[in-house]
Amino acid sequence: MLYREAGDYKTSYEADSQTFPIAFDRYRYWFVLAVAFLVLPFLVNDYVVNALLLPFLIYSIAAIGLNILTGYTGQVSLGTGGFMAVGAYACYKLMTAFPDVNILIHVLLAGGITAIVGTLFGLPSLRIKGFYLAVATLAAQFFLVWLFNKVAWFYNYSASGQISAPERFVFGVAVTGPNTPAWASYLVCLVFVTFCALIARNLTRGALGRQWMAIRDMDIAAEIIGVNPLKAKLTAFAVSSFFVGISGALFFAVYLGAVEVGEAFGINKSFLVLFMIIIGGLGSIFGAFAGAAFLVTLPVFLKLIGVDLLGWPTDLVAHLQLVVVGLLIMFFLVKEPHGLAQLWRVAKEKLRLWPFPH
Amino acid sequence: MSAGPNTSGVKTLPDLLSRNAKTIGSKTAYREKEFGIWQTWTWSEAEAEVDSLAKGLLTLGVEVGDLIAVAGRNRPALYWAMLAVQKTGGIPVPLYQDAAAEEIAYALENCNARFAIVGDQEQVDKIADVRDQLPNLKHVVYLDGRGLRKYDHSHLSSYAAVQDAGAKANNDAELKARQDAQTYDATCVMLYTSGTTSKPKGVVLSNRNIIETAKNSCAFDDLKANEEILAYLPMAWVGDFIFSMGQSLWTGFCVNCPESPDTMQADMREIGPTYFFAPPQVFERQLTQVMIRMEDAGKFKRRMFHRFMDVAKRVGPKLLDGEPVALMDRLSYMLGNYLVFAPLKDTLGLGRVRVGYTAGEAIGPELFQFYRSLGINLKQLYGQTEATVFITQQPNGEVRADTVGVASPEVELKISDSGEVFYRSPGVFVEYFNNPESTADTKDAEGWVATGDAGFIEEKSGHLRIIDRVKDVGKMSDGSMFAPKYVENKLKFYPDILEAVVFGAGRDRCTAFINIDLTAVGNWAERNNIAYSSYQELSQNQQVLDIISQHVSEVNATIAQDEMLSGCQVHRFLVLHKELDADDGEMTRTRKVRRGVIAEKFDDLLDALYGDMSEIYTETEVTYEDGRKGKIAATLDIRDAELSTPVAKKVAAE
Amino acid sequence: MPADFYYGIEVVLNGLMAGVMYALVALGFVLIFKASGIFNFAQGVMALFAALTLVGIMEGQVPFAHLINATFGTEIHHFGWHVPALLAILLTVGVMVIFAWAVQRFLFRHLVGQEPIILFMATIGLAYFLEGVGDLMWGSNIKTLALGLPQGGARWIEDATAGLGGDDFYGFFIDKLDLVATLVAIVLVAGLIAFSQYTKHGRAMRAVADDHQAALSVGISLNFIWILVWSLAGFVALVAGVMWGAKSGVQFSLSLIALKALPVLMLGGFTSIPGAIVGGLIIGVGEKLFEFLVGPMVGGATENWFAYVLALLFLVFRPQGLFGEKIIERV
Amino acid sequence: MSEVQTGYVTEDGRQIGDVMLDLRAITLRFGGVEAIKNISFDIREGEIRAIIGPNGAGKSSMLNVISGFYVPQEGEVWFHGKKRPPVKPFQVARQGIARTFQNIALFEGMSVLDNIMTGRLNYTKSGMLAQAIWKGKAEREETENRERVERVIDFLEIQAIRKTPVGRLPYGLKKRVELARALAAEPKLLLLDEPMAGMNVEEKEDMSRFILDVNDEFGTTIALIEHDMGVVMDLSDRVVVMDYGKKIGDGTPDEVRNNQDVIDAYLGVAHDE
Repeated sequence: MLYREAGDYKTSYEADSQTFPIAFDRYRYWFVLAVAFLVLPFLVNDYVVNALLLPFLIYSIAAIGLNILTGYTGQVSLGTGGFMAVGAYACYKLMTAFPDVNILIHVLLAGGITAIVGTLFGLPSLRIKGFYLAVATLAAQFFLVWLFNKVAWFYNYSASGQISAPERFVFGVAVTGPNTPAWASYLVCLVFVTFCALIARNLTRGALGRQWMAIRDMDIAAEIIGVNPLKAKLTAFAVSSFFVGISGALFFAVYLGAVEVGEAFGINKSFLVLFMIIIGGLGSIFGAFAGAAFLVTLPVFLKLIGVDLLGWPTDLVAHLQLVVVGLLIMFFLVKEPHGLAQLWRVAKEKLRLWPFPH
Repeated sequence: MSAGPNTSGVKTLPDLLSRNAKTIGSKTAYREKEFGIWQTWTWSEAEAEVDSLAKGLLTLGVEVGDLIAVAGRNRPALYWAMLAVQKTGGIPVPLYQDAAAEEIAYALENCNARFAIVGDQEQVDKIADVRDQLPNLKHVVYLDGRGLRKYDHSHLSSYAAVQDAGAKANNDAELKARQDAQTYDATCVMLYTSGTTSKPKGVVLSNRNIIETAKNSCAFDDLKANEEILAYLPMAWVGDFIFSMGQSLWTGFCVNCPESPDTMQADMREIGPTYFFAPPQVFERQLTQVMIRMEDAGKFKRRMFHRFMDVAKRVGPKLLDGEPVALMDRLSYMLGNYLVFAPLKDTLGLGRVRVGYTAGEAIGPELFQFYRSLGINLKQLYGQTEATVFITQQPNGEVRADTVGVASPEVELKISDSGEVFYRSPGVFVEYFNNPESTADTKDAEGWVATGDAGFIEEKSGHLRIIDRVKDVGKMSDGSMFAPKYVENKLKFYPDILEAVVFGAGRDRCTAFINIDLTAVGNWAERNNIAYSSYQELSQNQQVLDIISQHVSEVNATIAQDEMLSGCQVHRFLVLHKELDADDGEMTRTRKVRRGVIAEKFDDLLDALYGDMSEIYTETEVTYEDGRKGKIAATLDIRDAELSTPVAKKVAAE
Repeated sequence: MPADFYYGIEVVLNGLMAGVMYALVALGFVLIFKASGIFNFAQGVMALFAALTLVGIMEGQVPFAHLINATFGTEIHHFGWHVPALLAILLTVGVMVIFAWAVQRFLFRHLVGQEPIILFMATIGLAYFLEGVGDLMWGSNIKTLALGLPQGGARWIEDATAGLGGDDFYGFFIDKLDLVATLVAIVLVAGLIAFSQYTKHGRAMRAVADDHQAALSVGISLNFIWILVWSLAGFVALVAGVMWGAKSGVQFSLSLIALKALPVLMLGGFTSIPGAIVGGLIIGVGEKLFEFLVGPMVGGATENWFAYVLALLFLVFRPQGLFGEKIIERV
Repeated sequence: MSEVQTGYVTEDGRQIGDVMLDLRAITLRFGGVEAIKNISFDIREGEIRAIIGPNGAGKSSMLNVISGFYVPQEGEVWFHGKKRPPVKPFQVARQGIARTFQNIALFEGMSVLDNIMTGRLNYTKSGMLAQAIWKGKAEREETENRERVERVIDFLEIQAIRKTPVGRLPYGLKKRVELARALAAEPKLLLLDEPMAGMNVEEKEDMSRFILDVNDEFGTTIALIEHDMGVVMDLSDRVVVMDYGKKIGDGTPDEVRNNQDVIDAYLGVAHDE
């Protein structure tokens, strides 16, 4: 149903390997972009932005990043929180060191710095595989958090040990600091999300992406047909960390404004993002968005039900949330290891073959 | 352009080509799915290709009037080959690509071709096998060099090589001269008829035949340069020549060639043709597929499907024919169209079909209605090679399953006293190649051609109705009319029945051989977990036989309604242990049953049908795909079918 | 500086004690991993859950009191009785067995044949779930575990060793609880080894660990073994939970000791019980010493990461851990 | 064992060139076990070289040595007249040696097309940034590679499954896709590890045809391991026979067929296979 593909034929390889080969998908994609950029900014209010949109967008970037590493390259990482912290602190140092440079550039640079750090921690992945690596990445997580805690230089020797984002402007509009209009921070994050998603998509559908997936699916065979494992894995770590760094920077500068590394970027962040890609779907960019959307809305939803409707105490709801999330993770791993993205794919297939079942 | 481009100075198809190259040179003329994408050629590119090939052929020594065989799957390059041959003054003779070596040999010998342009190694090998019988065959040109590298190239060269030679050669003048020398009545192409009875005959068609017919038929359905067609039917068949050469060149619409037979369906969906032809068997197979696939669908979907198909059956055809329809019906049809019809058409690749034709065999009314009710403008035409296809066609809005429409533009019809249909038209063929007597038999001095079909014209609608082949319409021993095909078609409409052969001429009652449809029945067997190892085993399964005899008695019931043919009820039948097959000579390449051949091949079974035994043991020789021959033995059940009492036979009014 | 030297020794001793604790948790991992190839991230939370349950039962708390009160507006909290420690422990073990069964029945039975990494992530989910349930059942407030285990420094050791390093050395300070823990750990390990060596099920367990197919073919029920193993792991978790709980109160942070156990495993290898113990000791001593020697220079709290970095570096040079043997890759 | 002089012409008119790959006194051990014991043989340009022998004879190990996956403790590998230093497998691949695997090693998570495209990785020069932007060089390369790959797809007649995920393919087709992946790399030397294992007669015939065509159309040198003696004898120009890590025969199919040790070795395993 919906899909009409008769007459939708390709006369060039460029057309055949584009992101949305099917016209209908293409239109839908442009439509979503149009709404996100041209309509939403005028509708949103502070609550929607801060409770839903910002976390969704920022986590999406992180999830895309982790998905590249875990979903596409098969290297499980529990260090996401730590790398987000790197992004945040890098951004903070840059913002304070070069106040005149545009914040957007800072965010990108923060991503770059994170990429370097990520690559360093990626080096062991050559020798260490599977969950040995997963555990190894915990080293990054704890070491980095500790570092930002202990080394005062990172938080400019502020008494609180916190870092807080000074006010910065883009085209004369504040995008960080207390006086930021909701729509502005929303647009900034949206721009970065779009940018990251496009890059991620291009990389994953091209030669590099194939190297990554080859390593993921069968590293030995991959090496024998000419994939350089070192290069493949390190690039994955670099790109992944780049995204995670950007999300960290935004998370600090645009979303929270002020963070204490321990609570903002602790081990739970790492798990949260990991869960996003499990629920959303490993090895799918759409999955990253889906997962982020899901786990961002879930607490809001539960709070709505639990606290506002049933009038339960918040801590109770918080515990309940743990239970639900845990159950969901297990449920997805059992029922649909490929997550929401797979459900989406199946649904799409069904629509394309409608009314036939297969 | 509705009147079609003007013909000034156009004498041949190559003329049309160069006209298109001039007027619409940048428009896409040919597409072929190759290497994963649709390679495209504009009209001017096509012309360039044809020119270089034509000049290349000259360097090979092609003489004016040479007959040049063309064999292979539908590919632009082979259509160009035919055009190139015509340019050089030669006559293209397209052959069936799946023809066996002997058949090829017969054709090549019969027209003593001096050249052959073929698709690939398979064709080259076939010709090589019989080369010694063909002293005149000078040179073979192949398109796809795969596996041919080690062959002796003294009398063999690649299409590309010939084109290169042509590009280098400076013989444009000669080519021009030859092209100018041609006349409107010169031979355009020679096509072999798939003789239902005798050896194939070469039908000679002139430029006039082709171009006039193309012009008229395009005007009839208002075909424009923006049509898309899928070229998938044998190039040797006159239909493909008219659609993919005549009409395409005339209007300038685009010809699309699939990547390979097994991707045909997918490719068709991608292209979404707007003008589509298929013989009834194709539609039949497709419908069977649809039904089978829907069987596997979920409960909800199945209900929805059938619910809306009923609406479609009731409303669809009316809407197509522009008859008034109640608002509620309109709405529910629109809903159905959104939920079922449109997606279904789209997945079948019929989503954009504006004009669809079927012909060759009568089509089962329900089958026909199915496609009509989906909103596909499927129509019937009646034609034959000798008429350059078109004799009668159904105009939009006057489409019925049981007629074949009104006379095509510039076609005259008459019915002889014997009930045989005669026609005369600009499309009437020149002659049978080297065969004056059969030419005389079929075509009289005033140019009237005998179709060999018995039929009559309805007073009210003026539509032609075909009963059967004249020679097949026989009398039964009691003198009542015997029209086997009429009955067979009724039987064949059931998805379970692939083919049926009815006997009864000069007998006291009718009997039938039946072929079950392996896909349909096989699927049914699966769902009822009935194990079977072979077609043969399945064909003799008791439950299957029960189903078939159920169908037969239903058919008998309908036949009983028609007083003219009520004698033709099937009294006894059996299900054959093998599928009727062109390789065994039981059918023509266009899948028409050869009644005579079958009758004598299975004479033992026939006797059994008219005897009283309930089963019979038989052995049959079969030909496997790789050409090997073998024997299969089987014991076949013979069933008596339930009969219906005919309506009181009143004296026929006319 | 002799005094510092002795303080160093004291650090090492304490490190060893801490190491024993780590080893306790690591044991649970090893058990499950050996038998089912599952890397059970939830081991730490199991310890927390077990401890919570034990306290809850002893205190006679009403399970899910919060939830019930919240939904029905009731105000119930306690049954008003107190269960003797031993009975409570038995009951807790029972709960852990049920838990083991449930995990097997509802989770891992459906994940048979999945890649290890999937199973691993499943256990992360399990950890979240269990933590949530634990809090819902018994409330998330810090509880003290009153099993009457000896607490505080062991005076006699202190007296015995006082003045070893001159007047400014007051003798080794060693927590009695650590000593107890060590003893318990030794007993536990001995018990486990005995079980796996001399009992039918123990042998079956080892068979499964060696080769699933073979074990199946000789008619061992994998399902049963796995439940058994998870129960054992649950028991070990309980012990660990009790020890840590007694030490620093039963609270969420308890579940984090699982994270500490991971580097231990990476050092010792996932499949070897001795490995787990040695690894535990190395980590324990290592991080205490590092904190003692280097910590002051870098602002302390190095325990947070030392273990991981150590394991990381170690793995880079010996990916199969201390006791695992070299992997030969085939194609 | 008759040694053929460099450069000769087979009866079906194929030109066999100089020695391309020369294995000299290779010995490979796993711990104590000797998988390959002091084996030497060569592969000439343009020829089809078969390695046969009972199970566990060390055939696959030999292939793994050639493709650099195992590093032999002793012996030398000479490629194109140069001694090969110890190299990583991916470097070997870049020298123009591609292979297929005994038990299919396709990337199950990817489509047929993507799997074959991985064969082109060594021909991708554009950097990460270029690929990230997906314009200019990166897109051009992608298209060029796709063109090559499509030629291979056409050659192996797998157009119909181009976009199918390999996971859904039947065994025989998977084997063919794997061959396609190897061919996409346009190798000088193609190693086939039991290309017909577990195939039915028809599939075997197809595969043999493809192997011959590859060697014929692209002049690719081929070394293959195969159990089906019939196939080996039809396909190969020269055969090496291994048994328990030792070389027990080397020569033309006929020579090998009449070699007593070979006969013994095969009779030896005849009943346990």
